[in-house]
Amino acid sequence: MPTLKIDNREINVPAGTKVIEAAERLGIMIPRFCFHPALGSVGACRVCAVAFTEGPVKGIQMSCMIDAQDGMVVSTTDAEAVDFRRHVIEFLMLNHPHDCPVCDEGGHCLLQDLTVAGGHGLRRYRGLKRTHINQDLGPLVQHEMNRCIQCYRCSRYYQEFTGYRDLGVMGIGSRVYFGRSAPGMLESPFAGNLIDICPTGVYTDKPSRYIGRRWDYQRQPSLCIHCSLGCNLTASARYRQVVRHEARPNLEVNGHFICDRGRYGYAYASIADRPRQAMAAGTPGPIVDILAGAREAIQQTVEKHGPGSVAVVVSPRSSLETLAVVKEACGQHGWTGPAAAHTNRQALNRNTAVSCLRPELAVSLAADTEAHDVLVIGADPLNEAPMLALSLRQVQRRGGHVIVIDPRGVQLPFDFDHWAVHPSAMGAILQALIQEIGGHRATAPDTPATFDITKLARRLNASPRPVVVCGTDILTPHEIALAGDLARALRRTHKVAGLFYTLAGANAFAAALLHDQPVSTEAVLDRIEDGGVRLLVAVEQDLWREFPDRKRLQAALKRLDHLVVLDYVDSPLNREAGHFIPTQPLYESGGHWINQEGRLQAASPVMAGGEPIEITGGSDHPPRVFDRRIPGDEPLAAWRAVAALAGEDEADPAPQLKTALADFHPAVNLSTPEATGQRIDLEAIAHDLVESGPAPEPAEDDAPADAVVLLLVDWTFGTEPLSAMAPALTRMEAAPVARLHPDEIARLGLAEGRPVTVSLNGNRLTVPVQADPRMAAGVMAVPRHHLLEWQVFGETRVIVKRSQLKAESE
Amino acid sequence: MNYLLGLIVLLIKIAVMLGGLLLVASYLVWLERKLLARLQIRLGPNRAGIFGLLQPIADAIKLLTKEEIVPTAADGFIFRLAPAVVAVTAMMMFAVVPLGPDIRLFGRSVPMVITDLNVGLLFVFALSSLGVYGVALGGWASNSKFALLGGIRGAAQMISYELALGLSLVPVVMLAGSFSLTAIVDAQSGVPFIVLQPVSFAIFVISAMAESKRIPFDLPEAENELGAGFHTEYSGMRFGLFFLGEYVHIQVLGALTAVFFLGGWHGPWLPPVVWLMLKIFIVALIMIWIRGTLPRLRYDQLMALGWKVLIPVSLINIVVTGAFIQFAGFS
Amino acid sequence: MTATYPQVLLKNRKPDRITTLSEYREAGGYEALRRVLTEMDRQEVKTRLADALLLGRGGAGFPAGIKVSTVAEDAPFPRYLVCNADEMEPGTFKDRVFLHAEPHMLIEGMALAAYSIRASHGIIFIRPEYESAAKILEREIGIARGEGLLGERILGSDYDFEIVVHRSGGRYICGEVTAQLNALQGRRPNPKQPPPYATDKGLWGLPTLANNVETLACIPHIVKNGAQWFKDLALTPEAAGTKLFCVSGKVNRPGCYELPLGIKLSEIIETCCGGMKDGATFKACLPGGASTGYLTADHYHIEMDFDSLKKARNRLGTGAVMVFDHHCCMVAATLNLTEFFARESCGWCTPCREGFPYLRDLLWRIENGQGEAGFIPMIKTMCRHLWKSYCAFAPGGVASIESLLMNFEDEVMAHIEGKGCPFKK
Amino acid sequence: MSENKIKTDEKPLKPAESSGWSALKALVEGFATTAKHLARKPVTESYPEFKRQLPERSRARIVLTRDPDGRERCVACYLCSAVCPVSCISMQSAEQPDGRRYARWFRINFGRCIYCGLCEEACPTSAIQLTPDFENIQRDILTLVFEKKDLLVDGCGKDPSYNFYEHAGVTTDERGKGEHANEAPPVNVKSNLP
Amino acid sequence: MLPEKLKSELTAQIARVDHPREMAIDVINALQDHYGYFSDEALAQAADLLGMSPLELDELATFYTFIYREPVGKHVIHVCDSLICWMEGDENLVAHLCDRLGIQMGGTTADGLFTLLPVCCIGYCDRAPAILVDRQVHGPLTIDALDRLIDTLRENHS
Repeated sequence: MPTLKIDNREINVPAGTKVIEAAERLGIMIPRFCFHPALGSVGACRVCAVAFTEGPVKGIQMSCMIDAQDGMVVSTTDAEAVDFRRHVIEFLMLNHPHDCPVCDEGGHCLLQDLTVAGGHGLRRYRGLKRTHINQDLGPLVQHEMNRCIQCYRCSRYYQEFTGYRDLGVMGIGSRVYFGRSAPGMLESPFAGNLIDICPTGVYTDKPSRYIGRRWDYQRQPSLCIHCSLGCNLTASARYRQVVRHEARPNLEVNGHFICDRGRYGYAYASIADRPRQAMAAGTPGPIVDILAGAREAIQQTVEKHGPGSVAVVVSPRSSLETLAVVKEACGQHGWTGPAAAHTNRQALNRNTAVSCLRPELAVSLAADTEAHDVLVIGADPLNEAPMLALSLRQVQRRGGHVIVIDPRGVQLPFDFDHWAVHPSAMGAILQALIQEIGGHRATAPDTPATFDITKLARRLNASPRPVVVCGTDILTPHEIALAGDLARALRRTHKVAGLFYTLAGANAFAAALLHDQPVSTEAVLDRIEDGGVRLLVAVEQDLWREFPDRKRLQAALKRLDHLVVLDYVDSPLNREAGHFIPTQPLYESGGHWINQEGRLQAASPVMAGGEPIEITGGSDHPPRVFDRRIPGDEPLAAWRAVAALAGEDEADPAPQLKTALADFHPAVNLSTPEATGQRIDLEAIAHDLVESGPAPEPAEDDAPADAVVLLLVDWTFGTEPLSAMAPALTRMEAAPVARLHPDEIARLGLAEGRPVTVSLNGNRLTVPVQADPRMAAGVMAVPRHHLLEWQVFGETRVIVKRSQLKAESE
Repeated sequence: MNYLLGLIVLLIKIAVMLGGLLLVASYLVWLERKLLARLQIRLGPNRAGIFGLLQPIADAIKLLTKEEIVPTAADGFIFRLAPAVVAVTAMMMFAVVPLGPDIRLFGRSVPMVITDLNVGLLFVFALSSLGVYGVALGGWASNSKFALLGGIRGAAQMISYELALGLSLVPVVMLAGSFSLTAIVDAQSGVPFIVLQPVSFAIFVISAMAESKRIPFDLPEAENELGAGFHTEYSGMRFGLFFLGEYVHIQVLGALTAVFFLGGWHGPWLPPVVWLMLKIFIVALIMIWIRGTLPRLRYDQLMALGWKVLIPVSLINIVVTGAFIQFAGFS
Repeated sequence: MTATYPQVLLKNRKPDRITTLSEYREAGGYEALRRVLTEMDRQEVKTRLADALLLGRGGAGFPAGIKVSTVAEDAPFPRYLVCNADEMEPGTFKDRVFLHAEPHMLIEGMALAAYSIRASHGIIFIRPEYESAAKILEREIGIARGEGLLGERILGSDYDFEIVVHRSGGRYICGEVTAQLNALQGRRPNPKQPPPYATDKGLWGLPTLANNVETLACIPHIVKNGAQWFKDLALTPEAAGTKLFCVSGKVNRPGCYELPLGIKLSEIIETCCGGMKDGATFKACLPGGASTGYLTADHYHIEMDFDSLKKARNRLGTGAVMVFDHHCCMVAATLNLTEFFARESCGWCTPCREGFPYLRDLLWRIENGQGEAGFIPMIKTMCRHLWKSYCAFAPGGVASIESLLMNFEDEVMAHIEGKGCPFKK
Repeated sequence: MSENKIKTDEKPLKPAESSGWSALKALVEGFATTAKHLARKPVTESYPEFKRQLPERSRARIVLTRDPDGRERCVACYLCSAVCPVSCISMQSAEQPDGRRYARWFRINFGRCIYCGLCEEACPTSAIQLTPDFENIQRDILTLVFEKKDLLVDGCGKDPSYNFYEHAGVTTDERGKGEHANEAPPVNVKSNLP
Repeated sequence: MLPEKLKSELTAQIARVDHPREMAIDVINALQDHYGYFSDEALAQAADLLGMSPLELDELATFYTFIYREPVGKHVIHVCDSLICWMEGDENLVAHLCDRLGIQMGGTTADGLFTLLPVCCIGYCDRAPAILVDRQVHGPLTIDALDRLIDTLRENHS
């Protein structure tokens, strides 16, 4: 713990801390451009020069390059250092264009700040300004090379940090150029972070280009709800429109970055067809009347058919507040539900994962990067939870190793081992691994010789810090429980083994805490079909878009007496519903979410809500009608609407919310502010929530030889329903295709590039075929793409016989 | 019957007096603005009627019709009460000012004063001290820092100058031998006290101007420091009452100066009331002139003047007057 | 003329061809290697190098013996030896002359150096302009391998050593050792500030020893003849060995001469190079390539070795003596050098990347009559700040500018006051 | 530090000047001065009857000027709205097809404006300017909300030659990279030149 | 397209080394020799051969003097413009060359024979002024000698 003196103030820092960081701890902000906490120091920009007056290092030195050592005396205000820094700024400004007024970085530009702070105001250089031709880097990132100050942050971030290799630095000397070899879309789904990381306006946010200045934005800490990782971000809104997301550093979760899905997925909150009008059977009306009507319908149903005839489905994306109020309402009134998963398997998967996640095993996303070896089972990080891939990249950068066991053609931006095994073999492999780790010789499961389980077990056993990452989408509950057993087995020999599940839905963890016995929409539909349920309340759950069997859903809804929909996205169900109540997305309601590791996090409301001025004004100036009411401000926070449906028409449902949150689950404690940002009490979750005993696999194991397992899978862009509404991301989406191993295509008599029609349960789905040599044999992966009517199979993992596949001739 | 008649006469007197006061006050505003403008080579009000003569009426209408705002944080009752205190005390002071010798009406002797109190002078003092409550409470009740500062300044200033004011009149009382204003006027039927007591006169005028918060003693208002001081938060007719109070106060001041030092209604040729009016008018003119000429004192200068100059000088003056009366046998 | 000085590296130099392997062996070549492999141990080679006070001939003058011993005994394998033949310092061509004369001396030197650190891979990093030298080296390496002097089990010992020739794409910065290592790894040749040092974590994170051609070529002689012999070669007591001086510019016989360290500058110009051209008078010279400062007539008799020049606040650098006569405009010469540095800056750090174009602009203005007196303090401050850049490139680059302002301020002022170059009129 | 002392014009008073007599004299002089003014003709000019030509830099109604080539100068950089102490300026920036940034709408609420001129000072493109035209009184306060069409004028106003895009280095339909004032031709990173 | 022979040769060379990256410059040089310059096509092929991304190769290719990312003539004339050659009058040579070939520095003659490029010191200061034609050095040069050189090169092609 070296002690040094900076500007006459003493500080004690851990060994290996750079002087610039030590100064930061004292609140002294030494200027920097190339230095970034996530990227480390390279000493390129030279603007962090300080004077070392005494100690092991002397003279003017770069504070980012020097480790704090005992006895150092540092002056950040030394005349020579200040003059040098001023000159560095002058050097950087020689060629910087005079375009701050039209630069989107203006107002939060590090170069602007340091130019003013450094005292460079007068241009002495009389030469010409260097210019550069810009590149089109795709729909997300705007490029303006003239502004570049050559700090090398972008190329270092892009190549070293994310592992993508299509953006870098070319040329030499003062003519270096940061960009791609040829203009084109950036390949990395983390490219948006270039915008945050660039200290000036070379990379700016394209979707929010020319929208406004940061000082005008309403900015609040928010969360990403486009996957279960719960990345922290700062949301900006202007004129009642969410216009921008930026990564909010949280060193325990997402570090300094977020993925592009999270960064650009916000458009659903402000698009023109977002429903803002309460409706009764498609006819708009005042929201109080509609709420009263819905409440009356519920009361009538309860009176006629009993309380169990009312069922509630809720989304695992909804806030903890909504889940809590829904749970309270169901509990109090004896309604069926709430269901917060589509199929029974999904519900069971989620609850199994949550119950397996013991406090001593759970690791955070950031802690993942500390791992030495990561075993990824049944997860496709880049597609399901992109930031996990970035985290794994850091594992690899630090010399760690990543092994992925997954039937899909998993791709990651670094070298890793991929065992493309058939889904049915996963359980056997896991069991064998557990045995091997326990020191027992396992009976080798039926897998190719390249997948050497003994070697892998040895490797994991020898690893000082292994982590098991497990997906919950394509696996079975049994396999998910096995992943937990594997982590426990590793922990027996190692003190710091970790377990990391990805879940479906931003608040899936909280959804798992709704019941001991999970209820799924599938089960609710069963009840509807047998006449037990007569009224359905869908809370922020767009069944039409997300339930995996649309035909069955529609038939079931027809049997209902009444449908009440509460949602903030447009859906045909909204108009079919007996009562539709518009709700607020998290930017308006705020709320709490529990991410997949059990971390409770809060999002603040960013704005009051209402129709964006751009829409109200028809993209012209705002209307010249001046009124106290904001047009389109009807939507309510979902928990308020639910409280109104369930409660006694109280004016203020806040006390109701308070009791609902307090009763939600013993593990979740919202009473102290410190609890937010921390992991909830995993110990308080019933360990035997789901039995994890060795359940033999049914159907799939005895799958006929001429069948494939069809998996509905996620893609980085295009499958997550909310982000799929973002116009900025549509160009990033690949067209939906079914991916199979080339041999499989041949075996099934299909042709690459040609469509195939899958017929199952009387439903059909036609989708082009794409060969992917990374896929496991016997598997077909179809994305839940918004351009594809994939809602046909009733399950996300089904067995398709060869006879049920038909090659189409275009 | 007699009693009733007296009441009627009293009411008439009050009505006439109040009417006159208010009318004069409003035109005093006009006069001040006009005169001040000329002192500063400007035109002054000139749009409402010829020479802007209708300006006071326009102002009155404006003030009466304006929205009255009570700040949310203000103490509503006191806030509403304060302007009335200022205006009422100023007007009540006129109750003891004699406008002339008694006249005979319907065979009765009607004094040209609403009530000739034998402690008239004390009454005047009492009321003028009471007036400061309006300022201090208004400033406090506004719950605004400027107003509060103005109110405190007003109170402090009033306390400081009340002393000098009182002491300056002791020689007058000594000379007149009475607290009744009528008696004081009568005592000056020969020589007005200004001749006998120039020092007292000077102290009285200065202190009285400070009492009425006029330039150069307008620290409680001090536009450029405190916005408008104690009445920053006031609007509409409540503000108007403060305003009215000030101008009534000017008249009171003029009247008291006339009564105490200028011989009241005494004067040749003209009727007594006219004389008195003339004297009040002259005092008012001089005050306007002062306003148009002198800058505002600094707060420490204000205090120094009051405590270090006026009070000692008036004390000395009392001693000198007393000695003079004692030894010169003057009565 | 050259005969009057002891010749070591260029003793067998032929005017038009290289010394062949057989000729080299006849003259005692590969004797040192044989003795080392059979008789001496590694430590003794290291000791002799350290005792000989052999200073790096590539420009920095870092003691080669110390560098060799910084490769830790327990460092991982394989270890690399890099021979820097990327001689891009303007005015320097000694390696070219040497490689076209004595390729085997280098090969032997590399084998010896590699042996001392137990390196198995030798890489000669050569600039693209020396394509002919690269071809010669490749050919001669093949011949040496055929003779068992390279490759597996050299001269029957259990020592393996292989040399490959790596052609650069051509950039001055590649001469900087860390940049060179980056270049060898197929990365952008930006310098990399130590730590880690190359001898610790160099090529592919493994220990790497990098030396100049001339330095490596001295090793066989030191090993063979001993440290004292090497030290005695020099004329001044602090210096050791001979040095290849490349003399160019306004002298009658420009060329590369092997001369003892400590020889007087005047002697080089007058005795070796036949004096100044056309009876011109000596005005200044750069003693060691473009990244050293000017030596004026005051220093005409200075002893050319590392220490003496250091005392004169200059550097011996690569020993490339560039001579200017009284017709030469020093501002224009410095502008040319600055142009070179502006062009060759790798673009990594700010002061160097932006400072040199700025300085070039100011010097260009002075040279072309747009100068102002205010430029001089600006240039001085900027030069001072360029010393704080990332690698040694910028301090070298501003050496000429700083010495221009120190020694020829009158000439600069004449440009400014006369609104143009007095030499052009 | 002594050189940092605030300089004032205040001269130390001589003893004679600080005496009571001189104070009295000053008092009398003051009263005499104002008294003399009574007799002077007022300097006031009656406004609607007499309209004085105001200096160019007097601050009243705000306009948006145009470039010398007739294009809108405003690039909607939001500096004026940021600096406005009463928040009376609002706008929405957007991109024109030619790459220029412009104000899709621009609104000044003159009901709020205090004509302080800070917006003009902040404007980097000389677009927003205050004019001497102060006769901007409306009976309906909502008519004091000016939109862009009400604000835009023809002409350059006070800075007749300035054209922001000439200096910004931004590609527009008129000029590309390296074609503006004081710009070197764009760097060709693939050039063979060293 | 890349001839199969060259391709297999390069593949073999790359296979011999531990890290394909270290062969980057050699592969670039080989492809440049084949195509005349390091074209985008060559870039893509080199990237394929080396398992690098085109950008990673471009990062290198644009760094070095002797890698031509733009088309060049049959003969690339590099004129040394560093100190000694400048002192010996390279400016006259350049002016003459530009005049004679009708191109500017960096340009290529219309017949595609010559490309004129400046180069920093090529290490032939004892033979200044010197130029490099197809990596062959010529110097010390006079204008006459230069003319003869150009003529010879021209004749060789006609």
